[in-house]
Amino acid sequence: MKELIVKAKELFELKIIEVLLGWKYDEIISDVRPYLFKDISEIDELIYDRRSVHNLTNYLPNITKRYKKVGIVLKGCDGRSLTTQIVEHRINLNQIVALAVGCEGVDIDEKQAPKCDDCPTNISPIADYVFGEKKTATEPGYDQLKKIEAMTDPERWDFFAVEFDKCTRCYACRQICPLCYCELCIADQHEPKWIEASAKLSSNTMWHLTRAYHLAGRCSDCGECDRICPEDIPLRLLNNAVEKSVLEMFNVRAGTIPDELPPLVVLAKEDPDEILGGRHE
Amino acid sequence: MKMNKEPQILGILCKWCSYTGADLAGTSRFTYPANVKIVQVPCSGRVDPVMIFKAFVEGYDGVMVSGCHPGDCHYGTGNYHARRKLAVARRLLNFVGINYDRMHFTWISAAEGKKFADECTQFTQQLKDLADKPKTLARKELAK
Amino acid sequence: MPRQEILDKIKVSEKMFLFKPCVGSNKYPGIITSAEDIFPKLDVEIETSEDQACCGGFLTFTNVAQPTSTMPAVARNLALAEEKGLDTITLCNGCYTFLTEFGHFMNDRPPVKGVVNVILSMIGREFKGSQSVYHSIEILYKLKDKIRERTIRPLEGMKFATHYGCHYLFAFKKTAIDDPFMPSVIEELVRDMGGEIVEYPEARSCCGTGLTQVILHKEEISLPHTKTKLDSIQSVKPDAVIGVCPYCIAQLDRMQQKFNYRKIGKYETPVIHITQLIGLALGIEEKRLGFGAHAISFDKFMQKFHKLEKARGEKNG
Amino acid sequence: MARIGVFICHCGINISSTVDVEKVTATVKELPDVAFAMDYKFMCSSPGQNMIRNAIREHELNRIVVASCSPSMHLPTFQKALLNEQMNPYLISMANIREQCSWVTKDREAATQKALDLVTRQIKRVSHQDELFDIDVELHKTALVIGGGIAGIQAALDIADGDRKVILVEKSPSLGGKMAQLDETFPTLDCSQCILTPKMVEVAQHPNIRIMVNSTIGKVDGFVGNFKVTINRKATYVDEDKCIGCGVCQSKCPSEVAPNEFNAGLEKRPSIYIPFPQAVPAVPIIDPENCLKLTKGTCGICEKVCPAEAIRYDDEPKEIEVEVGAIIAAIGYREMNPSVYTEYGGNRYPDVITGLQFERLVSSTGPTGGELIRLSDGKVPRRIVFVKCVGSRDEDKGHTYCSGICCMYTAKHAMLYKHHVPDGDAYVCYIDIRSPGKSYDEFVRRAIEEDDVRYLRGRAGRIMKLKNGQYRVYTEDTLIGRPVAIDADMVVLASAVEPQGDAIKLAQILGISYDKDGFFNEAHPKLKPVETATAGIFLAGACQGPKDIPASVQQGSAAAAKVLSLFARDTLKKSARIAMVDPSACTGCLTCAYVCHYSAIEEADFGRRKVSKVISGKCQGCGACVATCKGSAITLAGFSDDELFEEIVL
Repeated sequence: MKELIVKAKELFELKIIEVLLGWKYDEIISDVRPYLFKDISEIDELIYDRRSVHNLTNYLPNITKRYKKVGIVLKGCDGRSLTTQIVEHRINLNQIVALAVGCEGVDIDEKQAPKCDDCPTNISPIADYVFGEKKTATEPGYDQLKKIEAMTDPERWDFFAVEFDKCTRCYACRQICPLCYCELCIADQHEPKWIEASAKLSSNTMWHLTRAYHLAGRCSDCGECDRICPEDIPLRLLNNAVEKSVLEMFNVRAGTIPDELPPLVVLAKEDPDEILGGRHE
Repeated sequence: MKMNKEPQILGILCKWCSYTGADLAGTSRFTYPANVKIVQVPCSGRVDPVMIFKAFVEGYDGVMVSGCHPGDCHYGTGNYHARRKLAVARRLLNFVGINYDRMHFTWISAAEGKKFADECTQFTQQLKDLADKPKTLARKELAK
Repeated sequence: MPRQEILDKIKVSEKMFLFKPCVGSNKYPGIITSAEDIFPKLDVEIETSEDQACCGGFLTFTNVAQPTSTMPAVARNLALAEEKGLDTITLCNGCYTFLTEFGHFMNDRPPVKGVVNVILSMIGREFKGSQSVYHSIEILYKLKDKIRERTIRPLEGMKFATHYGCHYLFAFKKTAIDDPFMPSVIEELVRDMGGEIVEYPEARSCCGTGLTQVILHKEEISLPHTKTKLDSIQSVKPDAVIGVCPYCIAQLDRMQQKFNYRKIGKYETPVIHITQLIGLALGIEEKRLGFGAHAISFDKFMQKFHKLEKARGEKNG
Repeated sequence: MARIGVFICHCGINISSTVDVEKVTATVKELPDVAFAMDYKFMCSSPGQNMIRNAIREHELNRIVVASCSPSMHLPTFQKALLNEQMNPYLISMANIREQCSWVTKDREAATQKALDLVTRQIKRVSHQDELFDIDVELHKTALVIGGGIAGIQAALDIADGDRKVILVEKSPSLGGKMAQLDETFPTLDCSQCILTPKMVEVAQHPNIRIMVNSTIGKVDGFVGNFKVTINRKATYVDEDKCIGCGVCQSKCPSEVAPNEFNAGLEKRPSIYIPFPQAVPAVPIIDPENCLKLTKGTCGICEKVCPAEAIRYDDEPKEIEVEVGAIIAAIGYREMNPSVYTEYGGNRYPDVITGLQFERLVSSTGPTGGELIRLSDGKVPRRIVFVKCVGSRDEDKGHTYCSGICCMYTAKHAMLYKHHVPDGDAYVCYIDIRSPGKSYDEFVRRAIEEDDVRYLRGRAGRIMKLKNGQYRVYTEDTLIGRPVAIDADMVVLASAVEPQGDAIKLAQILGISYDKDGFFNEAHPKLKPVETATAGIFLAGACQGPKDIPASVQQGSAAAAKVLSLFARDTLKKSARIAMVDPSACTGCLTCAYVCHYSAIEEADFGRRKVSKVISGKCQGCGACVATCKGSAITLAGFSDDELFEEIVL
């Protein structure tokens, strides 16, 4: 923490960065929140601890439009989002100074966030400076996911039908996601209406399937959609189901390798045909 | 529970190989169930999984996608891209309870009319053998 | 030409487990004693085990037992080294083949491994498949520089023919350290120790023991083959033939004696294991090399060696 | 407001026997937007087409649906009817109620229902179809031929004779390729150079052909009709305009160290050299790696002796940009180096040589002047063994494919041997004899029957050098089931045909696909054997797969015909069914560019943003980008989301 602040000050002093995206404690909400530090005098308020749950990369595209050099404090999952954002030309890497922290996990409601159990890289793959220790990656456990997988088809559908039915289509999941950035979301299109706007089971199903599919091989599992959902729909489950298939079939964990193309746009002549027909497992 | 009515199948076929293969099935008079409705696309690479999601939500019981065999794509590599996309979509749908067996992906060349007819017959039977599809149907919802 | 990518994978540890070949123990004890002596001289500590059994090869070769029944024996041998946390060095192509092949076989097939471990559990052991098995020639080739530096009795003036044996190079076409048709690892080692290599046409041929097992079956196929090979060796007049497999050595050595008795030729080329030869060059006590156990006498060989050594000594003052 | 006309065909009784056409017509009449519907016995016939035309006029139709056979059958026919009424030909849609309905369904009720369903879908679809206009693309009527072997020469000559300009690029210092190295050719045993050299001279003298030797392709941009190609010409250190080709320089050069490529490495060549006497152009080149002047700064003899003052030690590589309309890749093959075949000696035995080396050894322009002798001791080989399939049909060490030409050239070699050494023994170790071709099998039979070449069916296992200098070939005669050992004076390995070392690099530059071995892929194995999947790029010769001379020449001519038919037009018509990017919806993530097989998507500015843009001349309309774009910013004309949505959603 201390080193982080010292380095941040140094970067401001040397004019390497104009602004720094990090966290600070906000009296009003009595919690830690994302904050854009614009001046060296504010830096002492910079906080990074288990409350720093937010994925800051979501703000980067707009900030990099306004400032030429942006510092950002990155956890492992945020870094993976950044990797994909860079490959997809959302952000110019030259504008970024990445202060990667060796993430020890973050808390949601004073309990370790479930995503942290499945974390592949606790340090951002993109890092100019590293603070903290690198942990060896473990195979994701996907405990919750495996419970669902163990159910029968109708049981699974019954489970998701209840969850999808709750959705009010507030699109908080879309807004919070650093990788949901379409100029015109497919859900907002009128011609053709792939996803109807009203909140009913059929269109909600379309929305959630499409959202999960569009993140295939890209989702960094930052868990923000899951955290933000006002209806507590288990969105991470869908993301993880897709990411698990991507890992099993293409041996890719999204965002862990800089400059690597997302698996769904990779030309893979060598894929076995079994992935289209073979049974799961 | 077995299904009694004829399952509705959407067949999305690439123009160069599979659609021509389906034509050949006709020219050779191989019969197959009438419930397969064919949509022509230029290449299996054009198939967006959203189409498949939509098809299920709209009430189809099964979706069949076919393109040129790997290596034979008229556009060089479209079918390889399709393979990755559809493989992901297939597992995702299964995860929410729409069984793998409701999706059938295959490669049918312009010379494989027999194969096309056989695939349609088998797929229809496969869908009949499956338990009823989850009630995502838009039309049922309207009825409610 | 040795294959660099394979060589890179071979790890020489400070301490290794020496797996004693039965042909060595029974017929040529010098192979084992010399190996026990040379590795420490090359900074590799050697550990052996009294509990060690036959590699399992003999049982399978001779159709006494099915491969599946020998599997626990192999697993037990591998477990001995595993318990010590050591990688194994084998002195014989047969031991190498059986320990690696069966080891891989069990590792790749968890059900087989499970069954084997049930049997091993009865004697309180477990096969994990965590350690590697290397052929002695692989380790020695990796230690080539040390061998060159530490040679105190150079082999200058001595001529050698080489014989690699099918069950190392040919059986491991893709994973052995050298090309089966154009190997050069022994040659390089011998040249490093100052010796000379003579090439002979039948260098790539089998020693003959593999053909129907002369010990068990009739000799008609095996012996003519060995004779062709020996004739070819004889034609280039080496001082000795170098082998890396006691089984091949036994065939090439003892069949010479057999032919001599049967008066179908006169053969007198001694056959030496690479560890014995290195032992000689590194200055191991001569009786530890165990030349006395060989059917073809090493007398002429040693006489020439001593004579050359003496001549060199006088020359150098 | 769409006014749709629906025309339903009986196709004689082909459709009406299982589909109740009248019922379908009556039903679709009631559908919204349908202004007119009718059925007729033969819609494709002249009266049928006139009915469509009349209906368009009378009912002011602006969309047409024809329900009949497959669109691949008669879509162009009906489009013509629309064109005749000054209607855009993309405003029609066809329901396939014959091949995909009446012919595959027996039950009349089900068939009628299906036909109705199919027609309804097309009616819904057609109102979303827009007017589209085929794209006119200008073209440069110059062809680029890459590779100056026989296939490239043939292609260049045919195009040039068709009065179009050709640029012929060759990597080595002379045209001729592999054929120039051959002695005699099968199945007629006519001298290879005697039939090739006149063609080379013709190329050199042709006013429409520009030869660029010592050159390779650096970059290819653009698309059919409009390729921009960068050609890299390496430094040759000889001024080709001044050189008179006298050859004094090469006879005086003291640095004779490098292997002679033309003679397959059987002898050394000087460091300034004309590759072979009949070379075109007959201009020498300095090998900078071995030239004493260029490596050490000494010597300089060639400059002194050159009567034309053509030596330029300060020559530098050049980049030349050309614009062409079509490209023919004809880079040929190379002979596999059998060094991995350590069982055959791995190149260690001087008298175990490859097929191409044997060609040079018996050739009158070869290192021995055509005398067939062993290179080790100069003796005439009394017994020779030819080993076939070295590197072919061998998954383990070589290639899986059959090299195709070795059976024939080995028969030829054996014959040539017998003609040189009539009392010698020739053996051929073969797996199969593959000799399909005009007079080919007769040729092999002639080798066996008239020239007494002994064919042994079996793969040679090992070649061992004997003390007496002979080579013992261990093989098997599988027809009598016995192992055989032959002591021979010389062994010739029929080494495999494999792609040129830089084939894959060139394929990537050209943007064409290649197979697992590195041979270029044709667009269709049967129906488009000289086209590639990239429009405007064609293939000729062995770069597409192992080929003999006749086949290479055929393909050279075929590729030339394709180029000439392309150049017969002043502009190119490209289908309007291509992708378009809506820049306001595009986020500029460029993932579409990653999936584009044709590199048809580039980055463009849109206000302050970067967005994707489709290069309309390059796009072939596969739609992979459309399916990849998550924000639906790309539309594929003719297969847009709107149109497919209407077909999917009932």
